[in-house]
Amino acid sequence: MSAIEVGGKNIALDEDGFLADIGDWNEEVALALAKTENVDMTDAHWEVVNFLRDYYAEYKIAPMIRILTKAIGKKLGKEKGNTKYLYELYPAGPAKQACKIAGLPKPTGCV
Amino acid sequence: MTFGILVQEGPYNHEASDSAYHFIQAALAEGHKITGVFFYNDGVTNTTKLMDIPADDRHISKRWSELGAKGVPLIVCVAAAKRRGINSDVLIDHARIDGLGQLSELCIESDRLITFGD
Amino acid sequence: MLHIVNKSPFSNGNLDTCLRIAQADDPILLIEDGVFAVKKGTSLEGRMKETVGRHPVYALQADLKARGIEGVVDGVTVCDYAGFVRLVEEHRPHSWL
Amino acid sequence: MEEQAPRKIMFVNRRAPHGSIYAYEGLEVVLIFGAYDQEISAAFLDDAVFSLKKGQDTSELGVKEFSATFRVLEAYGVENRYVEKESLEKRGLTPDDLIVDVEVVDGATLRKAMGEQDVLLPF
Repeated sequence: MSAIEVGGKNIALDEDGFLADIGDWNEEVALALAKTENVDMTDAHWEVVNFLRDYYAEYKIAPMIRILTKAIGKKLGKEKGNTKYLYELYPAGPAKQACKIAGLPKPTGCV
Repeated sequence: MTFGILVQEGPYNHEASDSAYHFIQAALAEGHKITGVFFYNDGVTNTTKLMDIPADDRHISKRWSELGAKGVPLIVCVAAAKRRGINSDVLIDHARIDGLGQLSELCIESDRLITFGD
Repeated sequence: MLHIVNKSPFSNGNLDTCLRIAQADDPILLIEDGVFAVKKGTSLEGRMKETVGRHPVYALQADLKARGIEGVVDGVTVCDYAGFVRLVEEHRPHSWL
Repeated sequence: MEEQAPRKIMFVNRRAPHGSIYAYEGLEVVLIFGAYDQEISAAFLDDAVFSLKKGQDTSELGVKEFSATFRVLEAYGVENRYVEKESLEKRGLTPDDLIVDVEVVDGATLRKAMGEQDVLLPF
């Protein structure tokens, strides 16, 4: 288990760099997590992160990619509702990378 | 005919593992093919090689491993296994840890899917 | 379809639900503790006799034998694992767990 | 590989949540199956109707609360979501008590739907 330092506080991570306690998340923590993934957070990145957080708050799961693209297309506009757009923002994959930055639990990898 | 098997219950606590095993033996004897045995829920604990069983009783994980050696695919759900402390370090020979998608494949590929559990 | 019940009807409602949902003529197979349902002379014998009139009812021999049950309700077919396999060959199974 | 017609797969849920893990791990399976383009349906009968009850709060148990997740079933391609009427009524529940929109069906309708499936998975 590793940790990142945010605002003088140590935030514990699991072996894959996800938050050990999802309650630790805030925007500053998100920026620090983005740095570990070499992602520069733009408004477009935040849009996806906020979408994921809202989805998780409502349904208690991270949506699978097909559902994510469909729902994003519906909420943020058709031009954003596709995997190409999401992979441009999060090259390592929205499920892994965007969920990590959004402070969601690690996907179980059960597909 | 091809049969997929889902095992939802751990060994010894419940007869499910025994029923599944005897069913599979009979199906193979009748000339059928087992497309795979998918271990889910506490069923994943069937597949630890750390079992140490008195000599006058059946050794359930060894029995599974022997079926695996005969070519019956043994698939252990990764998410269920992680929850219960089963990983490749403790896994019996001839079993593999894989995703729930494999259960979906069994449902699609098999003529019959039968579940054994509590 | 084939309905498989593995619980004793004396302590569990799975057989009740199965009988409520099963289509007439659907076969029912009792395994594990489910085989107690077909023991002769129980308080459920009347109900099982009615059930045999609506469904082919099978009970797994190895489970009966393990539990020392010799007499089964008239009309119940005792089968071995090969018979179990043949039932699943003929019908898509559902386990009422 | 030969192109196959989609399979009809039904999740037959009969267990209550929280007392055992079947309701939760069963839900995890449904969500994965949603990615495979088969004809998925879910039936809730007996104590599984309690899984859909509004107002569950597991905070004192320290257990993950997952009833809200049932609300994604439709988006995940679970076309038919049945609740058996008798199971609901026996437990003093009405459709208004449930967290999702489902089709409340009688035993005969459920019997017919089950009979049409290729695969039935109990949870």
